[in-house]
Amino acid sequence: MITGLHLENLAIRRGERLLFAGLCLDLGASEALALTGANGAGKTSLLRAIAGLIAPHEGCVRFAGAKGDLEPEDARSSGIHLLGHQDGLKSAGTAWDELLFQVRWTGGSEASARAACRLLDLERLLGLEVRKLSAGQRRRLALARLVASPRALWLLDEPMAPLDSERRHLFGHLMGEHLAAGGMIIAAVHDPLPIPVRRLDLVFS
Amino acid sequence: MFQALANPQRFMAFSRWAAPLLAVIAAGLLSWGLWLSFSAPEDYQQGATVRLMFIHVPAAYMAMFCYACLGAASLMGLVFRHVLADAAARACAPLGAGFTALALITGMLWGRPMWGTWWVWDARVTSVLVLFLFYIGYMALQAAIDDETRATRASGILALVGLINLPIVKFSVDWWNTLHQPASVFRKGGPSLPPEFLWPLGVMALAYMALFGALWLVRIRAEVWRKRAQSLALQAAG
Amino acid sequence: MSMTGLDYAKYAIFIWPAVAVTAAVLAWMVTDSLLRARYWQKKVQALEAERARPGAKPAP
Amino acid sequence: MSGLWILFRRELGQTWGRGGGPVLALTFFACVATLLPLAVGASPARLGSVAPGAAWLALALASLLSLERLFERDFEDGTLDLLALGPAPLEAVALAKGLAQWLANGAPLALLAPVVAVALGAGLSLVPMIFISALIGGLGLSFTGGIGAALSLGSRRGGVLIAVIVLPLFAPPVIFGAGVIDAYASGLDWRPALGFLSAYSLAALALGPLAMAAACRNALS
Repeated sequence: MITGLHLENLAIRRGERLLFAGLCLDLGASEALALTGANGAGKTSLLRAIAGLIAPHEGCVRFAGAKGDLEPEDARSSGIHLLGHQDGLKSAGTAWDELLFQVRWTGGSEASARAACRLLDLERLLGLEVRKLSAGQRRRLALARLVASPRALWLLDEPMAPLDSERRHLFGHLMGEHLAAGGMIIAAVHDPLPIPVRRLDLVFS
Repeated sequence: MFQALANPQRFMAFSRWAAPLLAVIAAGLLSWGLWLSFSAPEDYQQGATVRLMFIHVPAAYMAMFCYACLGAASLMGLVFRHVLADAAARACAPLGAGFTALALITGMLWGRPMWGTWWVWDARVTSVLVLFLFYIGYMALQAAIDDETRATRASGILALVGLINLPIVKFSVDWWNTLHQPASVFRKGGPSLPPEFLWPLGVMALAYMALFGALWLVRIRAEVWRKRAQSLALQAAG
Repeated sequence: MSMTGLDYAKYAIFIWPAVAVTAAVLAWMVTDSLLRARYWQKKVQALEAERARPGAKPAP
Repeated sequence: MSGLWILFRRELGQTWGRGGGPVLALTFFACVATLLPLAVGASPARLGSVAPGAAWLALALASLLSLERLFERDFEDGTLDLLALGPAPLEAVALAKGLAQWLANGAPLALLAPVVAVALGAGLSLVPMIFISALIGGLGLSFTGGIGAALSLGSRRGGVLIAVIVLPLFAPPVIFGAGVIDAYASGLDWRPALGFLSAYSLAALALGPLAMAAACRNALS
């Protein structure tokens, strides 16, 4: 399990553009970080670099475990949830089938998927095809996978955007529980998160 | 030398005199080769058409040689992620496609008097045609992806896949040829070629090679400048 | 058959087009490469002159 | 391992159900076979001589059809991100996808191939050999084609591009596949051709996932 994240002197390039350089960051267990910054500042790129989808131009990403550093591949294959604008839910599948696949693929079980659906008030929607869900319902379905399969580091890109205030409150509560259990959260946000967080503001270099 | 040239600045300084030098060598070899080609005696079987060999066979060599260069540059680009290797791969493909097209066209013009037909589905011809399609696919892939880094890497992977696949294509086509055309009409040159033919062939092959070297350097220079212009334009905008 | 070998009788129709095609393709490769290089070199020079102009934004 | 099995079953279901599944490719196969007599004439002698080859050509074309969907949808809707962060490396993901593509697309096509060949005038004795060669060759076609599908991710005009990239790569399996049937029909030794075809398919099975994974990583980056 990941108990710490260290970014060392990280620089990321997209095409010809250097988004940022010299980024150093340490995140420990039970800590949350809110990434802010203008559009194009590199919030999504930073999340994807931590997830290993983008190779950093300079510097490195390290994951700490209980007994020293973890292999990045191992840490990523069993310790990271990445939820971006694309949620990977196939619009033709039923909500339950899609969620169950995502949960099992990321290491959860059918029982934990059921429990997550109860928590997020999704039970009535499970028989519907994903394309029939509203944006808010669909986002709740995507969030269910975070709750259902326990992974320490949540990388979230605008997780709250389509949710109404009541659900935001609920999700804030779930994030709080994740942190209390020793998890970590990095979220790219425009609005403040309903939990105590550190802030990192990315500015154009 | 490789290490030294990996630095773009040093490469630019080197290619600044190397490219013209190679061009001069190419021009000299080309004139010599052409003179040799046209003063060579006629072949007792092929007659005057033997002269077509001197411009056709080197083009076919170059078609394969360029692919080897493309594959090597792509491998370096993928492994070391070096800008110059990427530039070299990009610069190589159009030249390779040009030589391959040349080999096909002059091959057709040679085939008509030799075999009495413009096109023969001979093993060698078919392999070169597949090679040509490969170059086209490589350039099409590169052109179709907007992000340049990604396009270069994707086409680099394709070049490596092709490098593994082309010998298989060659083998399969040879095998297919023995199945369908037991007796080859192709009177191949090779060691049995008399020296009066070997000389023009060799000189022309060297001339093509030098020309390719010069043009490759020029095109890599163009790629380096293009990259530089792009980053300058971006700096000016931001 | 003369030593200069320019009387190819019935094969001239194949040999000369082949030579012409070769010349055309090689010439295209040469001009395209040179024009490309010159175009981008000019472009770089123009952009660098722009940047070096007094009062222009300094490079980051 | 169980994660990979789940993925494989899902991919199988997706390939089977996605956009009509194999029905579209099968119909395309039948259409090409129908056009052939219209193009070259219906004389049994002429058709019979090209039937095995034509069946193989149509097979190669038909197996191109569903390739565009192999990675493109997953790439666009974010599934590929999820797959990259799962318990198995992308190479294994590509392997599962390729196998599912083969079973859900290649196998039905292999079942139809003898029917098409017989309709075009091939002898009934060829039926088992056509099925076997199409099934084995289909494995190679799926994995080679998958490389093209992964490489063209994020490009404009995916479908045509895949065809242009992949069809030159299809030369060996088409040669060996049609060669098997040809040799068998004319009473020659067909085992070398079948051996070459199997070797090609196995090589594609082994190397294809590496190239597909590299291409997917490149597209995601």
